[in-house]
Amino acid sequence: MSDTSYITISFEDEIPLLQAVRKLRENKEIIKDVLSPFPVHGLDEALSMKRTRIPVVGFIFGALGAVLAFGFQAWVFTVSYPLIIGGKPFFSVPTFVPITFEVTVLFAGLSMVAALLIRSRLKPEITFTPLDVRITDDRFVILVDTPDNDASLERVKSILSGIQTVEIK
Amino acid sequence: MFQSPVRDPLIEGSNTYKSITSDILNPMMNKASKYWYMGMTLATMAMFFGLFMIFWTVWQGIGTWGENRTVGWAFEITTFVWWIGIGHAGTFISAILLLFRQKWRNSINRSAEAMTIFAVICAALFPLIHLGRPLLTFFIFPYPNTRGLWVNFNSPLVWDVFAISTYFTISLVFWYVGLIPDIGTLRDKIGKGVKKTIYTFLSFGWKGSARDWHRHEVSSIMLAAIATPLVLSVHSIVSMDFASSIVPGWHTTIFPPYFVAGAIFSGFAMVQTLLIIARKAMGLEDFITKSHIENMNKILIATGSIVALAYGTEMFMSWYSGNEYEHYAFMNRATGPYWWAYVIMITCNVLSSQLLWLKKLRTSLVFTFFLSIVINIGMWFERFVIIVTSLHRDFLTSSWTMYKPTIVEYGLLIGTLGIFFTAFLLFIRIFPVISIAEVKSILKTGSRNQPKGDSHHE
Amino acid sequence: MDEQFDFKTRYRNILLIVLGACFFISLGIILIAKPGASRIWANVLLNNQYFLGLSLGAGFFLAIHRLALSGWHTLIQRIPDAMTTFIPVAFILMLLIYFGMHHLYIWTDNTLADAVIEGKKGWLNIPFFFTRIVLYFIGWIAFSWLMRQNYSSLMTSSDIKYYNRGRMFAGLFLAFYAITVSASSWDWIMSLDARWYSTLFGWYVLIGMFVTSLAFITLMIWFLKRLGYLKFVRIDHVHDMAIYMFAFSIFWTYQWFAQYELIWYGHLPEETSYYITRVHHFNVIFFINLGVNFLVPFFGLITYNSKRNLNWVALIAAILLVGHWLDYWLMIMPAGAGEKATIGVFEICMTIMYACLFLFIVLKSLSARPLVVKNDPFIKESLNYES
Amino acid sequence: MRKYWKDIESRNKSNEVALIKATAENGTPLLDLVSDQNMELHASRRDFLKLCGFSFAVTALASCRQQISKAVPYVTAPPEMIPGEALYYASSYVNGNDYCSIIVKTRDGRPIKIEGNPESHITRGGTSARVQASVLDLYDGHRFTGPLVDGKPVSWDSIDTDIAGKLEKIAEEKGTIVLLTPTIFSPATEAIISGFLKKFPSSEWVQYDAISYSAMLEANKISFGKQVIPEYRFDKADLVLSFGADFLGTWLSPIEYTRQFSSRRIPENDMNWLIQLESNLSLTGSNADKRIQIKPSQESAILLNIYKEIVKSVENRNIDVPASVLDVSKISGKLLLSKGKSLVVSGSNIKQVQLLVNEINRLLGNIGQTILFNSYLRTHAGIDSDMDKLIGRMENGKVKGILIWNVNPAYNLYKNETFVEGLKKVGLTIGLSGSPDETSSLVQYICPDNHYLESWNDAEAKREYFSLMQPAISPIFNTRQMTDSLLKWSGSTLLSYDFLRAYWVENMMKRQSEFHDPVAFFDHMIQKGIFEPASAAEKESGQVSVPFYPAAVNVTGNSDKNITEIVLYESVALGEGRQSNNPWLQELPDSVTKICWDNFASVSPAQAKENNWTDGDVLRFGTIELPVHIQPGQAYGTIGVALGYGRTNCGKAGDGVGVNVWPLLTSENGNIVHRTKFDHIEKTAKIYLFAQTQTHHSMEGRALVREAELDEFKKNPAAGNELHAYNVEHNESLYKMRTYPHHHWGMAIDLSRCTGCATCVIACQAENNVPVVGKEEVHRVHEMHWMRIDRYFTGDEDNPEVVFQPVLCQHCQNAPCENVCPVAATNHSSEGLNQMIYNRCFGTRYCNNNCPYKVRRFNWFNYSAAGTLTGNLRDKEGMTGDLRKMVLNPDVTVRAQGVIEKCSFCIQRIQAAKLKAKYDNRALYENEIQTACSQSCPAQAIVFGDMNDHESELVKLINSGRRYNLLEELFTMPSVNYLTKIKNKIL
Repeated sequence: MSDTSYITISFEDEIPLLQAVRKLRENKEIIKDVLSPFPVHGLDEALSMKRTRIPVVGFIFGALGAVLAFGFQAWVFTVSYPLIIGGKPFFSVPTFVPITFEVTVLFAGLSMVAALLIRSRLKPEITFTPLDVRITDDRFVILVDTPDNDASLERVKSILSGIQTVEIK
Repeated sequence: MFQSPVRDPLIEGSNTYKSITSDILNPMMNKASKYWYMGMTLATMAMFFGLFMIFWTVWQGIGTWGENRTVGWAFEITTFVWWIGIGHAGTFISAILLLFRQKWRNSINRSAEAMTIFAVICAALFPLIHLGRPLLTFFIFPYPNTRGLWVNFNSPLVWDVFAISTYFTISLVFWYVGLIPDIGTLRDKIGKGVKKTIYTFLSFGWKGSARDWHRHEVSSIMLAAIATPLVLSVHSIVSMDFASSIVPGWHTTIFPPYFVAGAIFSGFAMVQTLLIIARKAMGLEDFITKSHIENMNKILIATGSIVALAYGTEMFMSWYSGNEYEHYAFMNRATGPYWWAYVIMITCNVLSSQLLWLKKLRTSLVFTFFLSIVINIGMWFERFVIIVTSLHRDFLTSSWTMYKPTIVEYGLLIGTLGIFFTAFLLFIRIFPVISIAEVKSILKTGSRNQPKGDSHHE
Repeated sequence: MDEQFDFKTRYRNILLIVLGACFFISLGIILIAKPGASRIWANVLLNNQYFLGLSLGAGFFLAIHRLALSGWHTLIQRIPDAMTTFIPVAFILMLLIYFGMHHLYIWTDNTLADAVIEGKKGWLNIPFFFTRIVLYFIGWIAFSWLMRQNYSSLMTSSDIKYYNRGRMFAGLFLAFYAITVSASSWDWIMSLDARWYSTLFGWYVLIGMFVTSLAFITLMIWFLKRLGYLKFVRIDHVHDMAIYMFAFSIFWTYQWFAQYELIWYGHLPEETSYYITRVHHFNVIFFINLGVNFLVPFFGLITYNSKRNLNWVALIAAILLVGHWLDYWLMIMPAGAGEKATIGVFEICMTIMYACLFLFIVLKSLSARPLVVKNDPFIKESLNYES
Repeated sequence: MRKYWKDIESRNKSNEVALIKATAENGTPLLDLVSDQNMELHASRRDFLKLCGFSFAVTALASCRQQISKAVPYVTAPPEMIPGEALYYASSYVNGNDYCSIIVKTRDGRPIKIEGNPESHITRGGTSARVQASVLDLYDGHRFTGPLVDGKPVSWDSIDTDIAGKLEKIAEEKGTIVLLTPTIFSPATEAIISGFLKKFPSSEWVQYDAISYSAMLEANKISFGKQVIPEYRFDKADLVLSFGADFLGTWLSPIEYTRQFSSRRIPENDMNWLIQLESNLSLTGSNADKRIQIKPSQESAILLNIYKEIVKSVENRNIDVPASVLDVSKISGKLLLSKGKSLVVSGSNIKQVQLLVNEINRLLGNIGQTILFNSYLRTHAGIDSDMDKLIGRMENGKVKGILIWNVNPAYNLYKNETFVEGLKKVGLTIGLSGSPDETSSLVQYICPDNHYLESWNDAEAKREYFSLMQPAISPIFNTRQMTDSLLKWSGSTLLSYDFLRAYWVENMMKRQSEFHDPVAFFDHMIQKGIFEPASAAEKESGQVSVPFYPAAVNVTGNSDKNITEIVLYESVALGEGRQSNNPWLQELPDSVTKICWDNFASVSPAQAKENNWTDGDVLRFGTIELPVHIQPGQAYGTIGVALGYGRTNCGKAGDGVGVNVWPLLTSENGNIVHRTKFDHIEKTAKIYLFAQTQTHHSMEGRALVREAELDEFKKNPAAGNELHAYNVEHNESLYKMRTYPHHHWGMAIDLSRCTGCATCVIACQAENNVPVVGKEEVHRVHEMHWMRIDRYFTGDEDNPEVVFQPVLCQHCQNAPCENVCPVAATNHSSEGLNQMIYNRCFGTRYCNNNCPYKVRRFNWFNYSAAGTLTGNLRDKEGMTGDLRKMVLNPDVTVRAQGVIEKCSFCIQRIQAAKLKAKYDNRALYENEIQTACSQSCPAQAIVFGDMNDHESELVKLINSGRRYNLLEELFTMPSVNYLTKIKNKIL
């Protein structure tokens, strides 16, 4: 991995990882990314990551779904093709509720998943070359964004001295 | 984060991240046992039997069933509701338990969700084939047409279509989103070859970056948040297929919550059945521990008791209402020609589940397994009692009659069981039955060899 | 860690004064304005039900958390614990209804010839009615007392056996509660419309009750924190209370809808009669009720940040408290006080009177023991809790 | 332009075209429909062609031969046929002893529906199930398609010469030729027969009625000097005392009597009393105010005691008679109270019994009041002993030749074996019946008769009440009217039509003054269909021969427990079994037992309990095996069995249905009595399954049929209907109710008038193309009738009271079915109709589940061949055959497999009438629209109309205190209203 423009630091466990992250950020190192086999608790705060706005997307699309669903039913029953059914009023709100709800949920759910896939650029691919196959197993990796020269490597090493890492390169 | 020592560990044995991965991926990596093949053969046989009966029904007509002038729905809708009910545990476990931060769910939600999806598929079959003219099923969708016709949005059956399809879609998406990281693991573990390509394709290029994990977690929580009311709504709407009618024994306001409780009840029973086999067959005792089983048993008591309460309430109200039809309908359930179905229902659902108050039984795998099957039988009969005994003697005594199922109807039930188990058996060979990432995330806090948690709030 | 709430005499006096004032105003109204017996009694019933509901809901809160081995609530559990002390008082207040039976319940009138009501005599008759009241309260008082005792023993001893015994009591309370709350709501509220029935009614009341208690607990947290108590209670706990209020308001709406929709749909006169009175004559309150108890918490607490702002959450909680009072009003008044039922000074005074009494008792028992049950095995989890 | 066949189908079609072209001479517009150049213009017609297939051509042919244009359509003029528009012909239904004056509805040359002729003073527009179903017999593929000799088809000419020769020969040898027919009450036919008898002097004419009233005829000869059956006036009788005479179902002239009887069942006017003493629970018995169960053997004793009481009080003469099981003082007291306004009848075929009845009526002064002799009934004249004599002479070879028309002694004569033996000894055997039966299969020559809808004839059912029979279609097959054959053989050149016309011009014209031109007269007669000259109302003499004391009345009132008396009766639907091959009638559930497709041994609950028989156990009586049906109201110690079943050669539908019990009949001094005894009945191991459409018989205390007694009603018009007020008060709506400002169709059914005769059921089936599903399907509760008669038993099991309730779609304004249909296939019209859109329905059956009245019917299988899938047709009775299909009403969709169907209030009739009114630019007349059920009802119990028309009869009924809706507490607001049943309790 000599052609990379960043330093990769690997760990066996998430606790040193968290310590490392905090340390690096104290030292103004730019952490490009952190790769882990599972969501490491507290890492978000450590990286002071902004909370994603996926829920907002969900809310907006949910609202859209609600309006569409209710509007459509109301239009069908009052404007498009009003039928006398069981003597009930054409604009029978209680019976519109269930479908409105379902469509709302459907829109919200799908939009959020779509947002997730788009924002994280997750899409089907035929080939994939992982940085390290163990990342999805038991290996934690920090990518520090620095010019790839011995100086910076040494600097990082010195920062992380005393923290149990597997390898730094 | 900190876990009180009072709690039972969520992961038994001494596990490392590595061991978790290898344990759970085991089935995908190795050849299937002969038991698997035996199970598969049985399941597919049942499936094809059912498929033939479906063909026969569609070709000859609903007359091949035992239904008649008075009893317009019976076996098929019973089985439909039964499957839908079973399909509720999955989302309940993934969504509601996630919201309530029940960490023990992490090792069972995956298989529960899969079960949900298969159960919903089985269920969805019935509304389709029970139609007099199944070839015209598309009438149910509000598509623009030359006659300007739409559907009747007043009809619970239309709500049903929306509810079930939404439920299916969301469950599927939820399940798959959860699968992506594990497929990633699978992709990186598996050797070269077609399998690798397929898993690569399915893994959506997952790399485990912190940001992705963050979004993944948040959207899972949010999905859970909307899936929770969804679960409630789906079975509520199914219940309205009955409750919005005026048939005595069907039309009662308690149905929505009562059906939901019943659904979760039967759903958990089915999860028990499957997991108790799975953990043994696939050697996952470490992850699906006794305390998992016990926790689910507790939910069985809770939902079982709610169902019992509903039975009681209905009975009381049928008398209290002073409505002769209501009163007769319920008397007829208990003492009429279908009394035996009622007895089965009460024994299997109310009495048997109350036994779980005893810790001894609650923690016995054998008993739990046996009980879970009993409960599923009981819940099938609950729906049978509700549907058939209410219909066969309703308002005009002149129209009263009896219902007797035919071989075709039994065939359909067997067939869906076949489909269900075929699908499940395939699933356990293709995808990890336990969410690897989620189990890893609780390894530190949830297992016996617990290192000192960093409680950075003090 | 072992901070204790000090029920200052100032608070006592304020409460007692307001209570007295309201008492005399209401008395005045009764003597001068002559609101009519049925309206007076309906008010008594309404407030009995409402404040009893608050304390029962609190018991429910404690019980489910105990059974579910929940940890997070450990720091705030003394509040619901204190709320349950009102139950015995409610018992006495409920017995007062005896003198108003004929003004409230038409089924007590033996002269009226109605086949349907005749048929219910087996259940709806004054002796049995009060037998049931006594039974309900014996159970509630006993089980809530057991749970409270259990806490105090957890104060002194750190033996886990107390905790486990507490779970047993919780289980017993829950079982008894589930049955009796349904039954009592049939007795006290549903039988006001003697011809009407709805199987869901009991559960509907139960959930409403729980939401009310949640709101009150939240309000107490806000109140105590403003007075500088509950230092260890962090925003995460509030967040969870908010989620609870949000979720259960939706669940309440779900039940409201389930009941209304099915009756609207089936359109059977014996069932619609209930809504006909309310929709046709109390239209405004009918929809306000829905708005306040659904729309407000739904939009008020839907975002992440809104749930993490104590003052805001407290505000929503306050609104919910009013909202569910309206809900009870809709259930009770149109049938109890008839079509001319309104919300006037009298209603308000009566309610404030009850509120003062309730607060007095709750705060008193809150001050009796430390605010934190320090030997609770989950205390540490609760301290480190993050949502 | 040359046409090339594309495939077989188009080839056939062009055949049809060719065939029809062949008859294009008279150029009726019908031809345009199918001639090539107009194909496109008449797309719908062409589809209709497809539906009917080849045989349409045949029928079309038939319907537009020259002859038909002589028939004059009823009302509609000018007479030419307009495609797609119905033509109505007045005619008469005559089948054996059954008579009804009718109007035949034809579409495109096919008779498709029979209605009653309101002009007639006998039937007054009423019909019966048999009349309604008779149109289906026309399209019975089992009929003879042409003349046969020894089963081989021949031409009419050859068979005529052959037969004529043989007859001549026998005549020369002075050998006896016998003409064997049922009672003939057609003057023209009588004339033709007498002509035939003149031509062959040695020949004679025997009338044989399978169900005969010969004892009555003989008795009347003795009592009144007239061997006739008098006209009974049930409408004039305040008290009717009937001994097993099922005059509402099968006795003599049920349509007429039903109308008369029900006209006295209006509680607002003065109601009559009906006391029925019988063994089987008959239709009449189930309508009785007081029903007393007796064994047949006890009848005469009871009559004697009544007679005694009456003699005592009228002639204060004491006579001693054997004791009877029953205290008759009350009955006779009542009879004496209503002298001259009472009527005693007996269904017995024992002379002494009838003599007694006559004597009682005479003493009560009913002769000339309720029993009239001038306008006597001519439909039953057969004397049983004649048949015995005939058989005797056949056996000793006296009879050389026999012509058998429309009777089936080989099946329904009690000693049919001897008849068959005798027949073998007859040289020349000629069968004139239209369709094969047990007898015609034994004869040498078959000269098949037309169906009555293909025939010219007249009828005089009652003296001086004439009516005409004209063909609504000309013969579908190569058949010839029986009278044509007779005319031909007696050397006449006339056809029946010419003869009939001549006869009427000669005999009838002089009896009216309106018309003097024969053509105008006869045309008018055919148009009206009936001719009732004023002399019918001639003063009644009431002359009676010497009073006599009925001495030798045998009273074997046995009370021996072991001896069970078998009572054989006619079922309302099938009677003596003439229409056994009619699937509609076979599938019509019996009004009382609700069983169809079978006869059975109905036993009393008590006796069943004693011998522990349960429903379906098979019993053996001597050689005959019958399944048990436990029938509340069956007299203890008696077993009722229906005649007319167990046909062996009547066709696909009827063969092998039920058991033939005619052989059980016995003869008592010359008269065939419908009863016998068995001292030993054994239970076999077999279990038999019935096709029964109603299996629960109690109302479980629900206010479904609301009843009151007359005196209560007199006090309070809402007696028994108190709930109605309560419900009206409590039925409040949560939302705004809809209104139907223009028309709001509704119906009222008067339960006091309804006798449960089930005519409406068949009328509905015929009008609305309701499929026949067959016994197996009915057993599986898959029956399809849109209209059903619910029958409930009240009171105790051993002697229950019976109530009938016709139930059809209630057309609810708050219809539960509509709400739940996912595709809005059932919804409400702007005129308040609950509509069913068949081609939108995809069969969830939710509507049916949610229908509290269970009036919706689902096509469980492909019954009608209208389904999308092929190879799955379920049509055991061949109703979808090319010929049977001719009966379908083209205005009503044939429903496909998997579709829900139900009563539409005959919307096709509503639309037609509205359209007509629109053309004439006028408002609808009152009662212009009649549903099939309301029109067919002989009791006029069903009234259809517009609930917005406040003058209408319907609204008057709706406003009566007796009105209620079925299950009104559900607030479904039905458009069908019921009027409470008022019973007139007297004993």
